[in-house]
Amino acid sequence: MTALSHLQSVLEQGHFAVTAEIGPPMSANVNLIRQKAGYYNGYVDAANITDNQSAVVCMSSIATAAIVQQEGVETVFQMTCRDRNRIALQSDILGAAGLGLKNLLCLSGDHQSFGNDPQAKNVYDLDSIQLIHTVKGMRDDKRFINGKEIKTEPQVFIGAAAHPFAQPTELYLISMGKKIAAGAQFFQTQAIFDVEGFGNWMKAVRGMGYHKQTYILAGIIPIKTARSLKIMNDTVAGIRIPPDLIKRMDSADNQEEEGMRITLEIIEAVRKIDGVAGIHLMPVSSEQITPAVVERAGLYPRPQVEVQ
Amino acid sequence: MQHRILIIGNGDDAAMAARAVVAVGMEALVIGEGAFPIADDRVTYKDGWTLKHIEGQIGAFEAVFDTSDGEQTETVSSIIAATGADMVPCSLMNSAGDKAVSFKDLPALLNAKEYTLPMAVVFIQDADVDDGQWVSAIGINLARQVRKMWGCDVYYLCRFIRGSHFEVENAYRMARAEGVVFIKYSKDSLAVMPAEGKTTVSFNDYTQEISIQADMVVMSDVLKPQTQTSSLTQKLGIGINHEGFFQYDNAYYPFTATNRRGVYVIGACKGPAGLNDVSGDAAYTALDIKIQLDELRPIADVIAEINLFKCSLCLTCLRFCPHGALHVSDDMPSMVVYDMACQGCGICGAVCPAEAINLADNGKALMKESSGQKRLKVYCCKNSAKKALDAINMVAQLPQGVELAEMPCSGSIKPEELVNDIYAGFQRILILACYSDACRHVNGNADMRRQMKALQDTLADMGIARDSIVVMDVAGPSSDDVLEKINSAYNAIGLEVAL
Amino acid sequence: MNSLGGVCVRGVLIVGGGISGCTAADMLAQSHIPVYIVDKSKNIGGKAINYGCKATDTCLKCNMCLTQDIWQNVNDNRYIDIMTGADVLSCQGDKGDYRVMIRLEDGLEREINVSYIIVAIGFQPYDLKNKGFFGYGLYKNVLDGLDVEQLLKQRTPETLPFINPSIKKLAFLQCVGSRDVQDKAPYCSKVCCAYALRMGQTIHHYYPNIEITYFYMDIQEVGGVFSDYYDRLVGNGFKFVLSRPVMVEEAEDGGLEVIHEDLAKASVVREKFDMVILSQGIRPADDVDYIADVFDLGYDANGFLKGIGRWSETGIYLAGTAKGPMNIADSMADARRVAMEIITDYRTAAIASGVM
Amino acid sequence: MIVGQEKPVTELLDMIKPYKRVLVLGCGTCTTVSLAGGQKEAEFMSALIKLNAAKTGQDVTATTETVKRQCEWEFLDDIADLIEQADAVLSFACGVGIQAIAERYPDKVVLPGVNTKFMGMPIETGVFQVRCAGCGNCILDKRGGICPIARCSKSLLNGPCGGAEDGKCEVNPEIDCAWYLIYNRLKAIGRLDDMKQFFEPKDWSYGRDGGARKLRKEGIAL
Repeated sequence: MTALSHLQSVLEQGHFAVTAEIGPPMSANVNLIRQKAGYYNGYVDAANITDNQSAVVCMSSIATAAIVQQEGVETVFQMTCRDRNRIALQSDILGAAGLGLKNLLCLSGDHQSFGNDPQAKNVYDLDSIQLIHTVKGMRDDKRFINGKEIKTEPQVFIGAAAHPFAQPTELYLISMGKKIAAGAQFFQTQAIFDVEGFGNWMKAVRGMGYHKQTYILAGIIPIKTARSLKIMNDTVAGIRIPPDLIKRMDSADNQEEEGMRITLEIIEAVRKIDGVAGIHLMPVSSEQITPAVVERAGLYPRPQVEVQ
Repeated sequence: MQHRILIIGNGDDAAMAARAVVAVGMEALVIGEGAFPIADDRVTYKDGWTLKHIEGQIGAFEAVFDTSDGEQTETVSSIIAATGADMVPCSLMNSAGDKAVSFKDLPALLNAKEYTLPMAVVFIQDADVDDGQWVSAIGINLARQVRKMWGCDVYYLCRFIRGSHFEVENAYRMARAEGVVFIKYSKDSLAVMPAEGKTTVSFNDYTQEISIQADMVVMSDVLKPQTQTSSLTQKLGIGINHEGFFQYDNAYYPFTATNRRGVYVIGACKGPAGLNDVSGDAAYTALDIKIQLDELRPIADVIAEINLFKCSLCLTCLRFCPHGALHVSDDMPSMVVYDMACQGCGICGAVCPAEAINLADNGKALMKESSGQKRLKVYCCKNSAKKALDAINMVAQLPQGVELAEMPCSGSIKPEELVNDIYAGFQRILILACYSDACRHVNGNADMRRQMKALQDTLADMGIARDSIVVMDVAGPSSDDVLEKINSAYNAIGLEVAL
Repeated sequence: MNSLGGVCVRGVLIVGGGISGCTAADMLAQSHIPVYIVDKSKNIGGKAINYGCKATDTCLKCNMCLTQDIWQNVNDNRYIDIMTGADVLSCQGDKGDYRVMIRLEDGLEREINVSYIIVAIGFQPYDLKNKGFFGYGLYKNVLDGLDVEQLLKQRTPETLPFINPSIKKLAFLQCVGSRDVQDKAPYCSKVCCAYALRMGQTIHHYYPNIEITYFYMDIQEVGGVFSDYYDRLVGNGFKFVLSRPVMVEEAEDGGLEVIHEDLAKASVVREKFDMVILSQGIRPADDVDYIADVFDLGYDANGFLKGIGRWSETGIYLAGTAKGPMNIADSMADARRVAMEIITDYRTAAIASGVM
Repeated sequence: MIVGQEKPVTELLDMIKPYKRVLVLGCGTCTTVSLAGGQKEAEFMSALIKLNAAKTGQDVTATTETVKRQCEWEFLDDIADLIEQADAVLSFACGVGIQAIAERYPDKVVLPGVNTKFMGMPIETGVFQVRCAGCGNCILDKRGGICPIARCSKSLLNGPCGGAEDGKCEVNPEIDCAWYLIYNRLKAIGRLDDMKQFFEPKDWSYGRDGGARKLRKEGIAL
């Protein structure tokens, strides 16, 4: 058995983990990737590489992840079910493992109607739960979906998405349970602005015992301006922003600083919630602010762990 | 033949309906929840039965009920909904404290022996909505009783005295003579609050702010539609008005008849009504049913005919028929028309995707253009424009190049016919329809307007001006207006040509 | 003559060819019962035929379209014999066999033999001369409801204004000759509120710049919840003044001044208007005493007709506003009910005699 | 039933441009019921073709006919003469009917008047919604009688994506999230445990993507 991922070791040794997102370029510009990876070096335990997020064409997440890892930053490569059937998905998982990628986040994927190519035909041969199950089967049972044996299995730490604010809560908790049963080892949640709501959800999660079976990383979008907050509130599904927060940003003299303060307050609050194993930062194409967030949140330096 | 009438409801309204039905020699089948006040061998009461659905037409409705013994089916000649209304306390009752009672509860207090007599009683009417004459009638008489029995100060606050029944007006005069003080308060000025064992009623009487310390406040109840009203309208296939009571807001359904022949609504279920109104409704309805049943004749001279070879049973006509006149045949793979229910509006024919429904005189030409110069084609609804034309013999006054066609309802106009009119050379088509909410066939004119909007869109795509088709609202009694509208549509064509 | 023979060969006499009489006639004729309508005017239709549709951009439910069906059905109906310009002279006999003498328009007399009689003589509008201080007949812009009806009936708004464009402010005075003990009319005329509010909306529809004020004591039911109605009207700029004006005078500039009490100021004020419409009340018909005498009828407390004995025993029925204030829809319902009672009675008799 | 939608008039007029004699052919089954291609729509289209021809000065004739089912040759045989006389048949059937004509009359130009949308039902007057995706391997037993393949925008088989809000689909808020419906229904019938099961990747070979191209009804098929 080969080594665990760095992220998995951080979590298993009980450290509070920090992951953050990197959006691949909408071009073949490798320097840009290296620059972004540079921001993260030493500040995060792993960097998530999004997979054609919002159904907009970008550099492939596996390729980007491989370049980021060359810069010394471990990655979580994201994989959606939208664009590939079971053949391509399994093939890419093998390829990613071959390139040394060790963490995989399995997603359904944003519907193509939200992107630049709404005319595209979607695939959804598998759903995200079936993808998780597939990866686990490939790794633990050394089998493809079709049952054929894999000689050298891919070693990946399997992640999934959780939706603390999606209603009805029970339905989404069932879904989360199914993801865990299928093989999800860690969860990264949708962005949290409503800490109290998130706390309630975590209470329900603890009630199900999920926090013991998996690691939950709370999703955080660093707040920049009141305007961006409002746009998010109005347009992004599953994001709930308390009106007080918007008011607070509106009345701030220095919006950038106020946004940072709120972000830090949210991080501080979610850290205190029982069962939260880390945070997942989604700076939405402002990767450069990640080090400051991590530093001011008291999460720097990152722990050095012995990888088994 | 002995006719049996289904009466839905077991309150006073239903009892009046049952008495009226029996009085004209018919039998009544009454369904409701709880006791029913009439014991008469011509009245059968079924406690706990609820209506599931009805089929059939006047003279032979099949009514299916849910009962404790399972489903029951009964044949009835006609149906009367007399479910009454709910009396709910007005919203101020919540804040008024324990000294407040509603009109409904006062009689019990008046009869109670050991009650500390109040010094000042305030009656309040119109707190939530402007109450009707039936509320005035109850309230004024209660105020008189309080004044007589308790001898205390009685104030009667209201926005309006609804004295259009002479008995109410009379009671109002007597009450004033007996010392009841009537005060009118202005809208939104009223407040009722408990205060140290009393209740403070404050308001503006158009001259100043006034406050009365009352020992008791009596407030009118508000009449609301019963909870079952909406589902019952669907089961009976009849209308509901914007306040949630039975019956359409439509001048063509002014009394107790509904859009479905043989189904009637009486009393408070069609809006606030006093007992006088209900007894009138009941007697009227029983007579109407009896007369119709004695000599059952179709309503319309021409009714819809279904070509059973073309019918694809898509149910579109069933969904559109405003009179419950179509049903799926038990014997044939086709829709069938109830001949006694059909009112000949032709709406079904206009929406049938298979062109399987025909009305013999649909689109009857009133005046054919003979000069060869086709300019304006006017479709006239029989219930409005056609009547206006007849009233002043208008046809002779119209300019050359105008062709008139009569429709039983504007809802019976088919888009393809209008396309053919334009093809035939008409430069403009004018549809003269009834005002919204004034369609004899409930939604026929609204159905037509939607279809015309879609047609205008299609024609616009082909580069044909939207105003090639013009829809205007007219009313039968306004002949001059109709003539004016035809002329203006006609003259506008000339202008465009000149431009 | 009806073919039933024997008992019910005789038809029904209807005294008064207004909306009530004609509605009853229409209903009876549909059941093939012969009807005679006697009307003292030159034409049938009474007052309702002079009213116009009040629709704005929507139907205001004035029910005028319902009356139109009736006029159409009654004219040229082979079961209905219309005598206009005619007077009833005398009535003798009993239920089932009344002989009524009628003087026709040409002066000749005709006796008809009927089973039933419906008295539907309608009402007369309150005589505004009794309220000379409102200036009706004196100032040209003081009108009554019927005057405005006439203007409206002939409207062609695009070409001919039915209200003079100089009119900017208009007042409706409610309860003129109604709910007035001194004037021997303690009763509410029932129709004027709904009527005036509809008319106001119609005027507002065509002339949105005219400011409309109602002087009222109580607004009676108008169909539906009045609060909704009221809010909409106030939203459209209508004003409601709780006051019964004492006088209308001509101002120096030729306008009108309505003198009324301003409750809030506790004083009498003079307010200027360009036009005043008086909602005159409903009074018993002018020939009510004569008709009561001919058909042996009584009066109610307000001087309207009242039957003596049970209708089904005397065979003499009353319908519509002869009985008291009623709106058009109620008059029609009442007339239909009377007609239906007669039809039922008629059939019962026919069955009893073995004809049916 | 198969639900269709008339193509835009301009597209149809453009399509028939090369032809002089057009037969507008309605279909008396599914497209009639889905209000897209019955006799009424065919007559309407005929009228528009004639009007357009008159307007643009072209010499075009349009005739109208409706057969019970365009997807069966026996019904098409009845109108052989009409088809013979036409340069082109504008079919108001679903895609099946259009191809049936093309096969039965190989020399004739057949044009589609209708866009075939889905298998569905009327949910209110004049409004239709998809219900079945014809996957050939029905899973409704475990999905509360509500099909996620047809009714979830992503055809997810195990549960909702994170995009639904207030029980509505992220792709179109006018459409219910199928998983929200499934959840409510399973809960109502006390079978929420069905939802908790893991559903394996679906075998699509029964109906889609290379699957059942042909079906034999055993006992009937010769």
